[in-house]
Amino acid sequence: VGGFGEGGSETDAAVGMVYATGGTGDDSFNDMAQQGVQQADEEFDITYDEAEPESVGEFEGAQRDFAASGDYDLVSCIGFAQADALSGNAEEYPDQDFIIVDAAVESDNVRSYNFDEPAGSFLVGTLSALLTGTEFAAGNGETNPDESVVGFVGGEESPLIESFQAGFEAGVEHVDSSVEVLSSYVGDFNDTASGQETARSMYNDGADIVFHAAGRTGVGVFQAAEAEGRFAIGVDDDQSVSQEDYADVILASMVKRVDEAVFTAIESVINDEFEGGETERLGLEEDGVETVYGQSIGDQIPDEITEEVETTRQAIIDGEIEVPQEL
Amino acid sequence: MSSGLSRRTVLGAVGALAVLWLVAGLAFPDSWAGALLSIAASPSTHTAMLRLAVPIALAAIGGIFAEKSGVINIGIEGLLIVSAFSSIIVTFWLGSGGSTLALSHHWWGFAVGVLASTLFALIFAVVCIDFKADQIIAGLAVWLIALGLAPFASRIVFDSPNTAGVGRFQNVTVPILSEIPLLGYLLFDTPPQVYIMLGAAAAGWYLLNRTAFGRWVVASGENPKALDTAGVDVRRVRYAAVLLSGIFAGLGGAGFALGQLGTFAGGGETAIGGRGFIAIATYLFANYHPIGALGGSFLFAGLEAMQIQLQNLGYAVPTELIRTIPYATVIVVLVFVGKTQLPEAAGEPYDGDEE
Amino acid sequence: MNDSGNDRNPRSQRDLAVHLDGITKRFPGVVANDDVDLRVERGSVHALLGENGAGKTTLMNVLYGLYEPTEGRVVVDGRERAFDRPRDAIDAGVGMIHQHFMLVDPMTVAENIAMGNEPRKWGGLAVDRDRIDREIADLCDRYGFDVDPSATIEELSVGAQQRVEILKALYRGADVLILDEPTAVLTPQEVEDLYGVLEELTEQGKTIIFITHKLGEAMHAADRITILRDGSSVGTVDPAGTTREDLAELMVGREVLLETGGEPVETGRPILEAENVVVEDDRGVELVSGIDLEVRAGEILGVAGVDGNGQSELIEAITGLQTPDAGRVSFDGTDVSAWSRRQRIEAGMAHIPEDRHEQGLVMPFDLVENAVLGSQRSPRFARGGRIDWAGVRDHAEDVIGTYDVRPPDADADAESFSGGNQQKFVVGRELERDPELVVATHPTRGVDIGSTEFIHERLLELRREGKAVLLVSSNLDEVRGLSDRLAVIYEGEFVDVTDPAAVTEEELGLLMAGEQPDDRSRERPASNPADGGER
Amino acid sequence: MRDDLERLLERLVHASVLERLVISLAALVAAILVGGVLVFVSGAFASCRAGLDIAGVTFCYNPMQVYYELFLGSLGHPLEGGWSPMNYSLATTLRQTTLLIFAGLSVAVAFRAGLFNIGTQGQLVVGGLVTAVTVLFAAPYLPGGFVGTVLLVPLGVLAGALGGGFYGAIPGALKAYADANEVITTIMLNFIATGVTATLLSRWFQDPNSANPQTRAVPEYAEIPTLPGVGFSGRMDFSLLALGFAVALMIAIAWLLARTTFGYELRTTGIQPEAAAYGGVDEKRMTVASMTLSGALGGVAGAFWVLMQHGRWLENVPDLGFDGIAVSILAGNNPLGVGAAAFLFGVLDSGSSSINTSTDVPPELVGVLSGLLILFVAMPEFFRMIGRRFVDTDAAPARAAGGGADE
Ligand SMILES: Nc1ncnc2c1ncn2[C@@H]1O[C@H](COP(=O)(O)OP(=O)(O)OP(=O)(O)O)[C@@H](O)[C@H]1O
Ligand SMILES: Nc1ncnc2c1ncn2[C@@H]1O[C@H](COP(=O)(O)OP(=O)(O)OP(=O)(O)O)[C@@H](O)[C@H]1O
Ligand SMILES: [Mg+2]
Ligand SMILES: [Mg+2]
Repeated sequence: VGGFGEGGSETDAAVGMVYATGGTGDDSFNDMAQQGVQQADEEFDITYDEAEPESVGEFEGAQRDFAASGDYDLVSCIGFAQADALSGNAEEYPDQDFIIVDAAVESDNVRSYNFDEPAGSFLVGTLSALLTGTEFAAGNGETNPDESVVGFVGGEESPLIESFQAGFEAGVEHVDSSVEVLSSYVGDFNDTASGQETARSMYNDGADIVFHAAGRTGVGVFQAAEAEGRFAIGVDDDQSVSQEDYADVILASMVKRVDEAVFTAIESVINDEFEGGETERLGLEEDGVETVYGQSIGDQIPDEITEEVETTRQAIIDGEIEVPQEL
Repeated sequence: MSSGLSRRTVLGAVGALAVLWLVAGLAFPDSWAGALLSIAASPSTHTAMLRLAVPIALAAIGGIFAEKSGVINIGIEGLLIVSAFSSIIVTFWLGSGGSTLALSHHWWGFAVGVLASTLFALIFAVVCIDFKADQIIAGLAVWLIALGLAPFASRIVFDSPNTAGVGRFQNVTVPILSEIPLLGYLLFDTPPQVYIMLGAAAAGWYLLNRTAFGRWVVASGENPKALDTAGVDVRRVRYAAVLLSGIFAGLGGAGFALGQLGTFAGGGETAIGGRGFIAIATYLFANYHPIGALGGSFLFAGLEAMQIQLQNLGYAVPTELIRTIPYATVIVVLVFVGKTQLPEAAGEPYDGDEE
Repeated sequence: MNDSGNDRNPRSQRDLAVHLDGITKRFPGVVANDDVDLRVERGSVHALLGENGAGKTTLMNVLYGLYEPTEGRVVVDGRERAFDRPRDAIDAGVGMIHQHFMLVDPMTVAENIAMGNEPRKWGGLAVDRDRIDREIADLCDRYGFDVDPSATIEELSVGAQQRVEILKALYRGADVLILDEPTAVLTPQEVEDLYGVLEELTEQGKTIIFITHKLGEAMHAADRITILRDGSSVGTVDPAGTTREDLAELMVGREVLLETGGEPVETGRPILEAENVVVEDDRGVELVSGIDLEVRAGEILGVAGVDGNGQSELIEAITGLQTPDAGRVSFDGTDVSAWSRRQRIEAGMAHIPEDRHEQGLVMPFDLVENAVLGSQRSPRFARGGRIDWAGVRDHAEDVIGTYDVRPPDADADAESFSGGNQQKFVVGRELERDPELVVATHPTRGVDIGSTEFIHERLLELRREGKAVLLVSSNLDEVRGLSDRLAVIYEGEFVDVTDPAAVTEEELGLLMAGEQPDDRSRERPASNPADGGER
Repeated sequence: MRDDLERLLERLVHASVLERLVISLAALVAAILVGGVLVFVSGAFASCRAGLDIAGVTFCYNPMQVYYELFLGSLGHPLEGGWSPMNYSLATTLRQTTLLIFAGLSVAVAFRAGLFNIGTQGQLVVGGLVTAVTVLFAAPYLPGGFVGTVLLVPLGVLAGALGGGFYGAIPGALKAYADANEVITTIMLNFIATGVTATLLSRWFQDPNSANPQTRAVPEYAEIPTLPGVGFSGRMDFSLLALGFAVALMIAIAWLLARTTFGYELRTTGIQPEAAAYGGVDEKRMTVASMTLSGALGGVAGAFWVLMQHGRWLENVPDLGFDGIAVSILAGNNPLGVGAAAFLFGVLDSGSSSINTSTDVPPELVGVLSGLLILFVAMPEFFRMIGRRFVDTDAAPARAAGGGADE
């Protein structure tokens, strides 16, 4: 039984997307992956289908649905939580090509993409620490030079999110150990209201800039920045674009180029160049993670600060700075 | 015989503890007590408390009407979800920032949110009153339907369980009054949904205690047959009470959505996240008193606001545990103040024809 | 509407306040009223007499608009009416005081009286509470009532609650007042007061219909009596021209023996002893304040009293349904104060509970499942945690057979049996335990005369077998007829333990109302110091 | 002929177990109808490349396709070529069925005792963690291989039952001794279970090699074994043995309720507490006991979730406990009905991923459907009314939903 008016047509490639829990529309991680496949859709003649499992237990089945049908040239598994499920499925379907983002699965038909989130977070930590000490006003926000406080809001506690926190705190510490970091978890990636109140309380405690790794909850952080006239830093994609309403308080975003990873993988499949069994480490050097300054106010950040951030970036790439990977 | 403690004793004990805390906190500002005190005393805790109290207080007041009339509405959480979601989506459709017929689109969205919640309450009323459904089960169903429907609709419109953002209500500052020390910033410089909450609590109290309708609601929950034989249509009273619970919950959900959320996240437990259930605990705690429910919602919202701040202090308490404080408090409150007397006929469908 | 104020002409055929013409009311499976005619003259007291289930309440519910008649006409004040709901009846000047009071306990007297008819002020935005208080005061003046409008119902005595009900009807401008078994819960003195009120009301032109199944009351208070049997009217009589026996026969359809009784039996060892039992409610108010009692083998100890004077709590303390706050209960010489309800059942304490619907039977269970209630752990029916359902079924069928439970269907749910048959089953189950002691609370309440006789017979038989029986009842004929010794309970204390044969109904009435009769005779003084009257 | 039919229908309307069945089926049909309309209408708001045009409006979704995917997709599309009964979709369906039988029994047992246990979810979360931790702790001390399976699986299940039982006993005791409404306390305890287990996990039990919040994996031999030769491969995370155990437990619970003293006392307490007290049942103890049993069943659900599906405990526990409420309600709280209801919800669960991948309709539809299903099950009066239109019967006394009979 088909849908209304459905018609099949031959294409260069069919892609199955299995998103991380939380699903598309998070304006960050999953949406980035989706942008990758959409970009491929625009540039090549492909079709793609999407699965948005709601819990970790559903990954296995979602991956398998694609793989077992044999209709897909590539199955993209977005998110570290899919690793366990994929290691089984890769073995079961040796002829199916997979990619996985944010984890490493060792199998000949899987290509893994890993991002160096701590390093990316380290850089926005550096940026925040440098700014909180200076007098700076842009868009709808301004810093309070008397207080040297910054904040971090996490979604649910998990080793991954804690690695964002670890990198961020280390970045702040690297610049000025007297800058205080307030860190807090909302316990939910969807609780905008608590995200807002959490960030508000940070701003009220003197924070000038709050960095979030909290999915949808992060929208609350931007709202709080807006309401309190302070700054926020986004995550995963350039949130000054995806959350345009808050562009005048978003200094920068710690971008993970998930879209790049997905796009290049699809491209390689179309060109018959797909190589499994490898793990690509996407760090600062590969531009896999980067600091993208806000569309609207990013260019007002003093040059000496952005230069300092760039110096730090180079130092990390050169191995002069060791970035902690966990708390 | 009486195993529990009386409400009065418990309130007394809580009061004594509070005084002890105050003294300890003032004497040793660096201690736990002092830190907690500074959090509790901080204006940002208070304003956060007021904002977070909105959905809890309004849903609780709504719940009071339904349950007092004999219909236990455990689906209040669903009503909050429905009103929050529909107010956002309607504002989005109309275009946030604009206005139609001299009323800003936010207020149109707000009105539709209340309407949607009332409509759901109407379905619940039909099912419980006319079809004599088990109220707990029907309430649960209302919650589950709302829990599925909001992200379902959102995915169709936005291709995502989350809606787009629509901006939020601005604070409304009452000139002069907002200058009053202590109370001014709290009560007279605050977003509109807080005024709505305060007004609704007063209105709810008046309606329940001072009008004939309010007395009928009480009678319908205690002894519907008495009301029936006094010539008042129990069915109509119950319908009205359940619809009222929809209106109040709608005010809470839409106010919270447009005043606080500015967007609706439909994943997981949604952006409402169980606040409707806290509301039920709140009105039980308040023993069905609308003003008491307002106070109770301050307690729970205050705890939520405090746990947020507590994390910032960086004490080495696991954040996951701190977050359970409000829930644990609900249990403690129920256990010690739990002598709430359910209305005699609550939960029973009324059948006028039966002996 | 109220055009006939003092126009008293009881003999005029024309001046009928109410005329029910050929009323038939069918429920699924039951014809509750079958072509009933009722003519009530203005300004008269008209009694509606009949056994339980005869259809009295149903008929009045039809008049009050609660039920729609299947057939027939309702004529009030000479006009035919079709009442859809009580509101319509109220508007036509009909008020009803129900068998179970229709009052909202946590609300005040004033709120109850005005309910549904609240005067408004501020354009309907508020209730004019002053006006309610004023009008209640007026009514109280007029009819000589004394109630506090700001008291809550739960604070009031039953008699006072009844007066609130009457006020409620009057407040609505009722000209016809229906009282459904108004005396069931009253002391004899309160009953006298009620008669006074009725007289006052008829003098002011009101018409009274009052339902009862007590012959004496109908004879005493009514101007006319209509007798219902099995849903049909079997006649309307003038009390002056009939005897109690005639009435009883009309009511039951056969000749009735109005006396029971038993020849004295040798009493044995004490089976049940209670010392200084105290039971408090949640708020610490004493409901039972230090009662002592003793029941010997072969003896029936009766406890008389108006409902709500602590008898329920006393029985619960004895049967183990409630832990007394002080005192000691011994059973067959053993202190059982700390025993659970189950231990007491197993030791041989049978209990016919006050409320068969709530306690004695699990309504949605069939009789087989009900037959094992209380014995579910006894070795007779349960082995290794398993219930021997085949054995239970046999037992249930025995009880059904022996106690003439009708219909004799063990697989039918308890709720599908009539009250009397339910009671017979409970009585049978309890007595077949082969108990040492039977605690029977209102064993014949709501049970028709035939079944009542049967249950009485069984209790007397037990006594003959040398068992001990503790009998609690508010039915004076019953306790007087069956008991060897009779205690009267008032406000949680025994005010007297006496020989039932030596005390008159009037004296009992006074005792039950908490007053001491002047010349009381006590032939057989109580064997224990239970005379708590002076305490 | 017509008379016979009428009599049959009449009997159906009267007999309580049959009536439940008919009502549950009718509720299912009603929910499917309403859901279908919802799908069709919402298709007008969606955008699609091609759809059904009616009067200028494009309807994107075909309800028939949705239900085809939902019901047949969950069985692995048996009507299409190359179907094998041991397919993954069916394994998913049966896995969910197995887990939901435990969860449904948990809710049903409490329900029959007159308690509304919304807390099965929390009991499952706690029980699952206790299972995982116990097995992880005990495994090094025990031999591996077959012996390990024989020792560790029962140990793990027992540990889960104890953990869940303890967590269920809390609201039971609060209800019995402090009169705290169990609906509220269990809802709160669900939140608390999430917080407490998350804390325990991050403090002590986190798998150091994973960025996922989860414990280490239990040894392979400690997972529920699959039947060799017959049935589903281990990769499908489903074991027929587990389903067999669930069915056996279901029958055992039905037997317990119908045939034993404890079951009799439990049912009596649930229907009429006063009568139970009169019959010598200690109501407080029964409240605690039945909540403990209920919690233990929830814990067993958690244990199987750990030992059958993941081989470890994950912080993100799916909403099996809440689905258990739906299952129990649909089954009229009858343990034997729980099996059928669990299968239906297994189908819904597994079919939702089929909807997700094969159609454009949002899979949240399934949540709406189960909500509708419960709503309709809650109003038997509605179907009786419809029934009476077709059969003119002297209706039996209306009975409240919730306390369905056993036999
Ligand atoms: N709602 C009803 N549905 C079915 N049967 C009913 C209903 N109400 C009353 N009956 C039946 O009608 C008959 C008459 O009942 P009714 O209550 O009028 O008796 P009554 O004379 O008032 O008895 P009592 O002295 O016990 O109050 C009884 O058989 C009763 O079971
Ligand atoms: N609400 C009701 N719905 C249906 N049937 C009813 C209802 N109430 C009573 N009945 C039925 O009516 C019959 C008479 O019931 P009721 O208890 O009023 O009898 P009764 O006349 O008081 O009997 P008894 O004299 O034995 O106490 C019974 O068969 C009972 O099942
Ligand atoms: Mg009767
Ligand atoms: Mg009657």
